[in-house]
Amino acid sequence: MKRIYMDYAATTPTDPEVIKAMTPYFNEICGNPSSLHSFGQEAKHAVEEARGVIALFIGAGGDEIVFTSGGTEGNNYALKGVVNANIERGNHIITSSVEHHCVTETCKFLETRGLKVTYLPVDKYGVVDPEEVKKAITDKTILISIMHANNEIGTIEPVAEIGKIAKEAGVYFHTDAVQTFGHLPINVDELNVDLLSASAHKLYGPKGVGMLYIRKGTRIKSFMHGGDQENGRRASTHNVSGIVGFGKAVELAKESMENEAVIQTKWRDKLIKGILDKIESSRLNGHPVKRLPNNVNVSVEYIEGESMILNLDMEGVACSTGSACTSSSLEPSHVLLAIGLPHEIAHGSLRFTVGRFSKEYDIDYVLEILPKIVSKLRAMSPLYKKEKI
Amino acid sequence: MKRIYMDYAATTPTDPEVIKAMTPYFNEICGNPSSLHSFGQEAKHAVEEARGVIALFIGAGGDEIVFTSGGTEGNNYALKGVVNANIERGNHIITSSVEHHCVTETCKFLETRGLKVTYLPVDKYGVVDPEEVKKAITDKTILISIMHANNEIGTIEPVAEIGKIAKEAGVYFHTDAVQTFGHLPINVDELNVDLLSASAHKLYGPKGVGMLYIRKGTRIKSFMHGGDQENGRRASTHNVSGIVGFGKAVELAKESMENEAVIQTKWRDKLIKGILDKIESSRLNGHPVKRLPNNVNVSVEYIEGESMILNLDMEGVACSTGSACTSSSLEPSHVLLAIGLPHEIAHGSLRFTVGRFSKEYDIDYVLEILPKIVSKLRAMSPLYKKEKI
Amino acid sequence: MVDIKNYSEKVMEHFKNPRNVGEIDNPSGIGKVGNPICGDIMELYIKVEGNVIVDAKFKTFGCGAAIATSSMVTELVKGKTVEEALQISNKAVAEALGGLPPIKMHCSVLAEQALTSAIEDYKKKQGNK
Amino acid sequence: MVDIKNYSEKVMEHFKNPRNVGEIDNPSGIGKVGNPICGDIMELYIKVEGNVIVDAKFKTFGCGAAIATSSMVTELVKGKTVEEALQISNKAVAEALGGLPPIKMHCSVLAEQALTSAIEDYKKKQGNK
Ligand SMILES: Cc1ncc(COP(=O)(O)O)c(C=O)c1O
Ligand SMILES: Cc1ncc(COP(=O)(O)O)c(C=O)c1O
Repeated sequence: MKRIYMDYAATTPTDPEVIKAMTPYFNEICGNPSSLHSFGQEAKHAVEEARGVIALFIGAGGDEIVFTSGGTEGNNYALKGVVNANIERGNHIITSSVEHHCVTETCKFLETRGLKVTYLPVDKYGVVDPEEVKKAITDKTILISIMHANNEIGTIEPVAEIGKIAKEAGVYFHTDAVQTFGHLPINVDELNVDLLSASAHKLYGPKGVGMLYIRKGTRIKSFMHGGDQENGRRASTHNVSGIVGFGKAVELAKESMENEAVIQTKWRDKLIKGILDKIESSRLNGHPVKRLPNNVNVSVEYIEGESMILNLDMEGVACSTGSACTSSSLEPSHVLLAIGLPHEIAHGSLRFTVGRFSKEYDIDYVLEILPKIVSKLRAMSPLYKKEKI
Repeated sequence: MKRIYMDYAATTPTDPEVIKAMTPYFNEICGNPSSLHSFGQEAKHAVEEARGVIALFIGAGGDEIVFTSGGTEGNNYALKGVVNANIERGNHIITSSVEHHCVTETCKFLETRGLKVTYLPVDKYGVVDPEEVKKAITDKTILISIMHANNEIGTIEPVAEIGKIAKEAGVYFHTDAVQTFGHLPINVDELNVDLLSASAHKLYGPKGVGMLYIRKGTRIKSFMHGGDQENGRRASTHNVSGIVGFGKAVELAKESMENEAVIQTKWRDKLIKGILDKIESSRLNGHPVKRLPNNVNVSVEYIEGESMILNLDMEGVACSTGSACTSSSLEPSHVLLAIGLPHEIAHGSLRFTVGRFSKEYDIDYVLEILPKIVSKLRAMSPLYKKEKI
Repeated sequence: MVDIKNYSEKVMEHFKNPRNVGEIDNPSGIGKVGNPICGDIMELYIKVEGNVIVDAKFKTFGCGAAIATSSMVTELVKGKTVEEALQISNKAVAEALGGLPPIKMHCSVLAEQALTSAIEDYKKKQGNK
Repeated sequence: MVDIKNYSEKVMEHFKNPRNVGEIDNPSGIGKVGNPICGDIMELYIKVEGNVIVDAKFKTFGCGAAIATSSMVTELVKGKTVEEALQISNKAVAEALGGLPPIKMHCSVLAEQALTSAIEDYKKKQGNK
């Protein structure tokens, strides 16, 4: 059976060129970058080269890039670090109701520490209104954190506008760019961000490495305490091969990002149109145009997501769902609820995300098998029957 | 020029077998272990297999192992997590004055949060006295953290005895086993530990992955907030290839650890004897017998460590020093000061650590070149002259 | 292919080929449990003749485990007397499926509830006669 | 081999082959600065003839940068008048070495201090004559 991966938003396969770039850093150039000797300095050199590539890619300075273990750490670091360093100035932060768990769970943790958090609502497309951000700012506000694009429904947020508002108000602004980094152009000055997180495995780099951009002058405390790596801002022995791989992934993204976005947008729109045409009572989630080039998120009414995923998997297709049944919390996706979907429709969502190694055939194949799967499951569904009577 | 790596305590080259084991997990088995589909489940399977190998290796259950990004994260997590979860029970922790920076810096951070920390002294060999631990326990004590073996001077601490005391007192006990994991036998029940940290890159695994053992029932809060990976105990997409590599490294260690310790102890003792014989006014740091099999730490009087390291490096030998000149703090190693060395002698320390890919020749070579380097530097030293007059 | 979400082979087999999907015309009893908010809805139809459940069918909105437990419970009850059927616990359903992942045990509870509820409905109708 | 700890080639060259190591018998002036606690000690010897520094030597306990700056400062002062030598700043020493890593700039400060102190010693001795 042919196997088709359509879950690039969950993680991407590492690009063969990235693997090639990483390989020497396992045991040929094997020093610890903190070591004084030449083995260490060679490794350090590689880390600094990657840092330079990444900094340039987003219009930052090399000393504004801190390597982390991934997007989650970057978001934990940004929020906890800024709060810890600025708590004397204020105890309020603003975020949205569609952020990734690693932002919302960190916020909830901070709330147990006495922080006040405003979770802004979004419109039916998942867009945060910059005016709402403006209204939410008080003289106690120290940080705003709004993601660049949503990982589930693909909606791109008006980050530059929010950044401008934050800047005018003198409030730090962080964006979780895990889904856009390496996929959409990013310039930290144009976006007006003070902090920005990314994760290599979402752009064909290795898992377990990421970075946090911290604008020079930002008051922030360490999250990972220990040695003086990263100018004392993030302790722990550098993941040298991972960082080199991240650098290479960014180089590749720089070259191919634009073309890939064009192709993926075409496929995306073909898949959306195909599903909505072929499957009655289905709908698109997220913004129709302001969305990630590779993201298709639909709800298929009367049936549940996990059972669709399992059937698709049996046909070789890998995708994901926001259904409660796939999470240990037994709650459907907070993002789908935030855009106003009723629970039962949130349970029936599917996310297909294509990528560098997708083929147009993959779209055609999904359009061929999905309607059959939907029919089969609807025939079993007590909800479908009722509606049709 | 032949290049000789004698800094295995800083980091180890990744074993070729480990690299081989990791390779498929970059782009053949490329799913996210949290994904429901088969790409994800294959990755999950690999993660769980590694977890099983590692758990068995230390006599733990699989559900007691939490994967981290390294030793630093494990130590941050253990200390902050236990303190956050038990602050209602008490606000005091006990540690030693020779811990790794990631323990001491975390303690300092916790002190800014109102925690009380006792930093126990050590004897001239760097050994913590279990009786001192016992005396330091109060009814406010919630955690004891004493490392298994010291990374600088190699001294092995009486962890099992301290663990027994902790257990009797009903206080959680954490040990930083980063330097012993994969090198000395470890059984969490024999050591009486509730938490134990390890880092893969110290045992021929990749950099950027580690684990924290958490005994079942231990009250601990998350450090990395977000998704529900690792049973909700450590968010972030799994570093699948890294975890697989860690598992393989443990398998290899299981096989070869015992033999390697025998060989390395022989070389270690040869190097110590050679240096002390050939270089007047030199001394061994750390315990003569209760020390890591691969660790040689000496102080060479009247000269400074960095200039020795640079000269050794020019001759192809890579090792490290506890001299202030190599740290950005400009303070010499806190470990060397804790064992009572005067500053100028701490500045003149060298650490040689051998490993799996070392040869006996490496020892001979160091014994040949080091005395010459010492003579050259002493001829330049104003301290040497004075002593000799 | 690896086991998905730790489902047993038996679960996957029932999920792929669910037995007794559908409705029964003029059923002796109907059990409807669950609600769309929590993501699982089961409808269980039974046909009772001479105190013996001679047929059972289901319709289910839910995950793989919900579908498999529905399928299994309809298989288990067929041929049983009403009293015997009432003895079927959620654990028995899960066991018959070779076990369920812990976070899916609630699906077997739902199956038990659907069965109990269908039998109650049957008894009520009997009482009304 | 990569530059160690960001040392310039010039620093490494002076570290490998330090100029003017040693002491001067009956020096015109001696400067002793630093202390063992902070890890750097420099002793600078100068020989002055007719207000011109005709020879300079050093002994240093310290890191690579400490040795290189010692070596460089002895080179820089030779042939200079006492007044010219006093103009040599720590920056000048660092620049002559092609720069120093930021955390090593204090070594160049030490070299300047050693020089100033040696010249003061010379002047004091002159005054005493
Ligand atoms: C928007 C967003 N933020 C953060 C993360 C977390 O990144 P990581 O899993 O690398 O920690 C992800 C993906 O998992 C994401 O999609
Ligand atoms: C004793 C000890 N603890 C903790 C660490 C930190 O481990 P890592 O660098 O993997 O975070 C190290 C090594 O760096 C160590 O030697």
